[in-house]
Amino acid sequence: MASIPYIPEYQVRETYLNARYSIASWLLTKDHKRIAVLYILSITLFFIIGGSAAVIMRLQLLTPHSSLVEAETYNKLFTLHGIVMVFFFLVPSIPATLGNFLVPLMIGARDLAFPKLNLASWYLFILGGSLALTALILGGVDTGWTFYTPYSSTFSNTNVIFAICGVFIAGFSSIFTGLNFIVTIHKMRCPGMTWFRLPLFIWSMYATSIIFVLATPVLAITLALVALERILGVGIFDPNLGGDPILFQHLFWFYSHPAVYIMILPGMGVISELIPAYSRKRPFGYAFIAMASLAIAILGFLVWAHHMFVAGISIYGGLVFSILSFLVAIPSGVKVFNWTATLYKGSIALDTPMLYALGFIGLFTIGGLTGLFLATLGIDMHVHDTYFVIAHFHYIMVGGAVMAYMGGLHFWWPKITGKLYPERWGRLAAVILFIGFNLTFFPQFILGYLGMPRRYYAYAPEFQVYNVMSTAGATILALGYVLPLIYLLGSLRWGKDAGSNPFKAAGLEWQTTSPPPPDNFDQTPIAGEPYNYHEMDFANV
Amino acid sequence: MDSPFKLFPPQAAEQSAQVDHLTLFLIAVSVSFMLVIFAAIIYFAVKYRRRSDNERPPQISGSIALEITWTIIPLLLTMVMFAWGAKVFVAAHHPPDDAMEIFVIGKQWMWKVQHLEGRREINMLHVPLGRPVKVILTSQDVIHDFAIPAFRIKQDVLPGMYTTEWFVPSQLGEFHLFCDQYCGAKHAEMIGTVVVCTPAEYERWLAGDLSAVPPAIAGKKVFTLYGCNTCHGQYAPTLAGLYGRPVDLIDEHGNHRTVIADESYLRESILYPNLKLVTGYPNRMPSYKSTLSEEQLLDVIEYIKSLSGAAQTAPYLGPPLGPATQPSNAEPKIENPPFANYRTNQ
Amino acid sequence: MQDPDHKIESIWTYLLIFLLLIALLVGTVAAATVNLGRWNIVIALVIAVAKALLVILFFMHVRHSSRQTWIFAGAAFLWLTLLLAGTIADYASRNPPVPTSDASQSPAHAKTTVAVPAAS
Amino acid sequence: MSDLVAHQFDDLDQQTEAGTLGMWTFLATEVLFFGGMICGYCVYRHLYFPAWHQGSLVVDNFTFLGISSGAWNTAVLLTSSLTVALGVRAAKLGQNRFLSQMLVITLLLGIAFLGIKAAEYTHEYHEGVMPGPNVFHPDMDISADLSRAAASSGKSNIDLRREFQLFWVFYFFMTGVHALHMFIGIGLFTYLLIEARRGCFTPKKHAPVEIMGLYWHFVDLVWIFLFPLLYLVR
Repeated sequence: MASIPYIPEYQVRETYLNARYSIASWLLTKDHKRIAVLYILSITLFFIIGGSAAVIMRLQLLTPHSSLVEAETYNKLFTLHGIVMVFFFLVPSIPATLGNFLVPLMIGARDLAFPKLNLASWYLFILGGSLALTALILGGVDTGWTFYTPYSSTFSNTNVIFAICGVFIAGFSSIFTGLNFIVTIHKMRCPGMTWFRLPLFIWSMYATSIIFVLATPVLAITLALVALERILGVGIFDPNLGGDPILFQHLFWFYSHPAVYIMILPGMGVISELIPAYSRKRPFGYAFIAMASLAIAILGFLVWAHHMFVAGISIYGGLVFSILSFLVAIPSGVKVFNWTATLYKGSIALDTPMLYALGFIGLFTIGGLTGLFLATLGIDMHVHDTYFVIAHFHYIMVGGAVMAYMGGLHFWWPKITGKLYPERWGRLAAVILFIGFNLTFFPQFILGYLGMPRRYYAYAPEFQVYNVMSTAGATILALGYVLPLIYLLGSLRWGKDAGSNPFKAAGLEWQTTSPPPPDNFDQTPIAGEPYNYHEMDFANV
Repeated sequence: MDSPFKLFPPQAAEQSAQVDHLTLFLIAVSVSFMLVIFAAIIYFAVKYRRRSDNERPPQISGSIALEITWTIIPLLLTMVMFAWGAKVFVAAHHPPDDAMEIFVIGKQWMWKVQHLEGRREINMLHVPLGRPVKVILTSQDVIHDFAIPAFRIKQDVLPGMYTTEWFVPSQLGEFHLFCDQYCGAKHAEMIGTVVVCTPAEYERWLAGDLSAVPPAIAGKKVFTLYGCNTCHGQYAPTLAGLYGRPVDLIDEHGNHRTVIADESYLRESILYPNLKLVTGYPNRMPSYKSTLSEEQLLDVIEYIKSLSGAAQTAPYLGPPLGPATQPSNAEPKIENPPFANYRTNQ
Repeated sequence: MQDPDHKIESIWTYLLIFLLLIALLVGTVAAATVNLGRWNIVIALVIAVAKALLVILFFMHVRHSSRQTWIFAGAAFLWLTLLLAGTIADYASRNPPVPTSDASQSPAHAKTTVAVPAAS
Repeated sequence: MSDLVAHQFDDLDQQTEAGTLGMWTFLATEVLFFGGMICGYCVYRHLYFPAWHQGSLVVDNFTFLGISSGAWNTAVLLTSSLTVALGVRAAKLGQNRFLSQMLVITLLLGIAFLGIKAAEYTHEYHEGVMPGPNVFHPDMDISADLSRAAASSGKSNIDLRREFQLFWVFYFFMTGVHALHMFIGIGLFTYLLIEARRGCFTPKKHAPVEIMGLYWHFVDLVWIFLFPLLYLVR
């Protein structure tokens, strides 16, 4: 910020983008920022593939008994949609992209603790993704993303083993990313960066990493057992051969419920950055938001059997897991209240990222509150495995995680690329997404309560009206995703150059140039209080 | 009712209203929270909109009192939800003793229903109005789920294990029966119709199929065929009056415990005689796991239950009807074509 | 920072721990030859935990490590306990036995009711 | 910055601490990786105790000098843990020769472990207890034992054989994954040995020995639990 008047810095300055140009310099990079860009490109590809499957499914469900696709094809489509979206888009979405880019920047480090491991994570992700995609597209897999036994282990005649291998390998990618973040956050903080000065995004990444490291191996071993069962023809989970299918569900949900928090906690972290930045205020109840992240990560491990209330577990088990599931709602509520309170007496600018953030709060609130319905034993025994569940988790996953990802991507786009996105287009897309999303998924709550089961390619005619609304909404939603894809790519070519801190936000990442130099900071920064909006001179940022 | 925009499925069982009341309570709580939060966000976003680019708002870092408030109030509300939900759920898992029983076997992709009086049906379930009905479920292959939205109930149907659900039909008519657990290619076609009829109609319907053998009678044949009666009552515990009563068990260390002889206990004792030994009787019984089919097993259990005496009455012990057939091999007569209610198969 | 490396154990400590470990191994093998019913598994696991603790505390130097290492090592085992406890709680509470006090009404084992059920 | 320290770290201490913490985090992952298997093991041991008891008797029956090979292998691994601990100590003190010797002994012990394991697997293959539809045909003695166990537990012979096979699935899976970890450990220690011979470790820079030592101890720890779980089901 010292006045060095006349050198047009951005033209000569070395950034992580222009340091080298060869393809090898990208594919062999150890720079966390370049790896983040690689991840952004790869998960966008996976999102498009998973989204296309969703489009076909919504078209199929436009009429009660459409002949667009066969039953088997439909089953393969929702499996593809589930596996790709969960394991290859949502799980890595924010941590591997924004997390990878921002964790070192926000704590004032030059890179993650283990850059080679970081690159290896990306290669594992790509290897796992290619395997799974090959299996899902050539021939297909029809088990659903949950791989429930004994259907997946004995009865399905599709490429289950390949898909499992893909997910298994991608799991190790997550584990190594989590390991890298934990060590980096513990050991690489710059001078002055104490634990309670960490940006809230870092707290949420830390909580997410705990889940990565402690939950993912259980999924890996469980899927390995399913593969073993298929290969050897022995009954680990097949009751006809002595196994127990409910054991699979226990092991699977021990990972897959915390995995839900892998998807939403980073989103909460992004929102905890966006709201202060666009209100120019310190987050209300900083410590409570930070501790709520940890509480969610830990309590999230204690609630897995709420996916199994009607699966044949004991009634006592149901009661225990129900009450624990309600407890995990409390820290989520605390976050929502604190975000809302942060707005009070702020200086609120409704720019694109803020629109996404406020949309997130609304949709996450609906998603979270409908989660209470599912945790309530007496209601779950009616709506379990219906569209109510589908609507609930899409409100959390798409309304929550994806909205946050979009918001974060816009907010840090100038930092990542050095270019500004077009603000008007951004706001338009955010509004379209919000409308399309609600039209797509809100009718599904009603469908679910009426009893329409999930994973049906044909349904009773009385459900049609809500399905038509849902499909119409999906069309709008798709437009809402295509728009940003176009204008963000366009901004690379035509976007205005962003200065170091175009949004006048606090945080170490805004103190370095955009895009940052290969080593992030020209000299190691010294951290003060986070969110120091009271000290900022907005006229001269 | 004719509007396409229905919000609630029909309330066709006594517990439907209980579940709906619980749901309405949750909706009320959720909507109040949503209104508060949404109103606050919109109000703040308008009231405190940025008026100049260099504006610096006052800083507020938090309030312990508020944090405690919005931790405690939701906590209390969720505990009410838990308690109420648990009450409904526990009630839905404790059928009354006089509930009539119907066996259902799920297989890819149909529901086979077996009434105790002998009538069998596929993808249809006839039940009488106003009587508690307990459905005992098992699967021949993968996991299915027996769901009747109008009754607000569902339960996974597992291979190798019995699960149950019960209800009291309270409205005449036909209602959807769905498989809610993904079970393979034609999961969406594993559907059927629940027909609630008056008790008189139900009796007439039951009597309609004269060739059917009641399971208790079929079970008696199996029981005699395998010579069960040569031991039980002499070297082995008597089975008369066993069902529903506590059984005193002993383990290898001489510790006693008591279980109720329900269907699961009977099933387990036939399949794994050694797992739960009755005090005073060393085990002499072989396992019948690979001998009996699921249907024969159901028949034998029904026969043992018919020996209970008081609760069950005459028709079960009457002379066998029709020719002596092995119940499991007799293909049930298909009353209604599968998937009749909204889609014909192929 | 508490640095584990600056504390160097003597060779004799390591040898002593090693001898203890071997002694515990002999103990396990010996205990397994005696039939103690369900106590066999309890003893075997207690000895295994003792051996594990010796290795973790001494060979892996956790004894002199920072609190952070203790937390990491402890967290892994805590989470393992969560997994086992949650799963086994379900299996253990299926078909719960009725409390004996309720079983006053003539248990079915009473030999008084001699009846041949299938006197066909 | 010296070339000992990678560019992202400020100093050697930070680098060492990060490496150690990374390994501990990885070990936490590993605990739950094996934990999934142990959870399945516990459930089936609870459900199918008689079959698992029979399985464990067969495993424990393979002996050298009257002592079960599982016990020998435990002793081998405990000894290797001792040599690793002594090696780490030597590295800290800069005793390079002693370090190399300890690494060599550790490697030999690791290979001995795998050798014994291979002998056990071969023996078990000949006994016909490899799980799988075409290879699982337990020999006469085992079949006779199984029939007796079936008779005394009231299970059908076919069921008991299925549950017995399930024991072998878990036995081979758990020991197999453990053996895979041993192979990786041997690879890592070969690398350490080469580096030690080249004199790469100094009292200042011995972190790799310490970190890979942690891994070796962990693999030993897993075996400490696998031994009573698989060999001593009584």
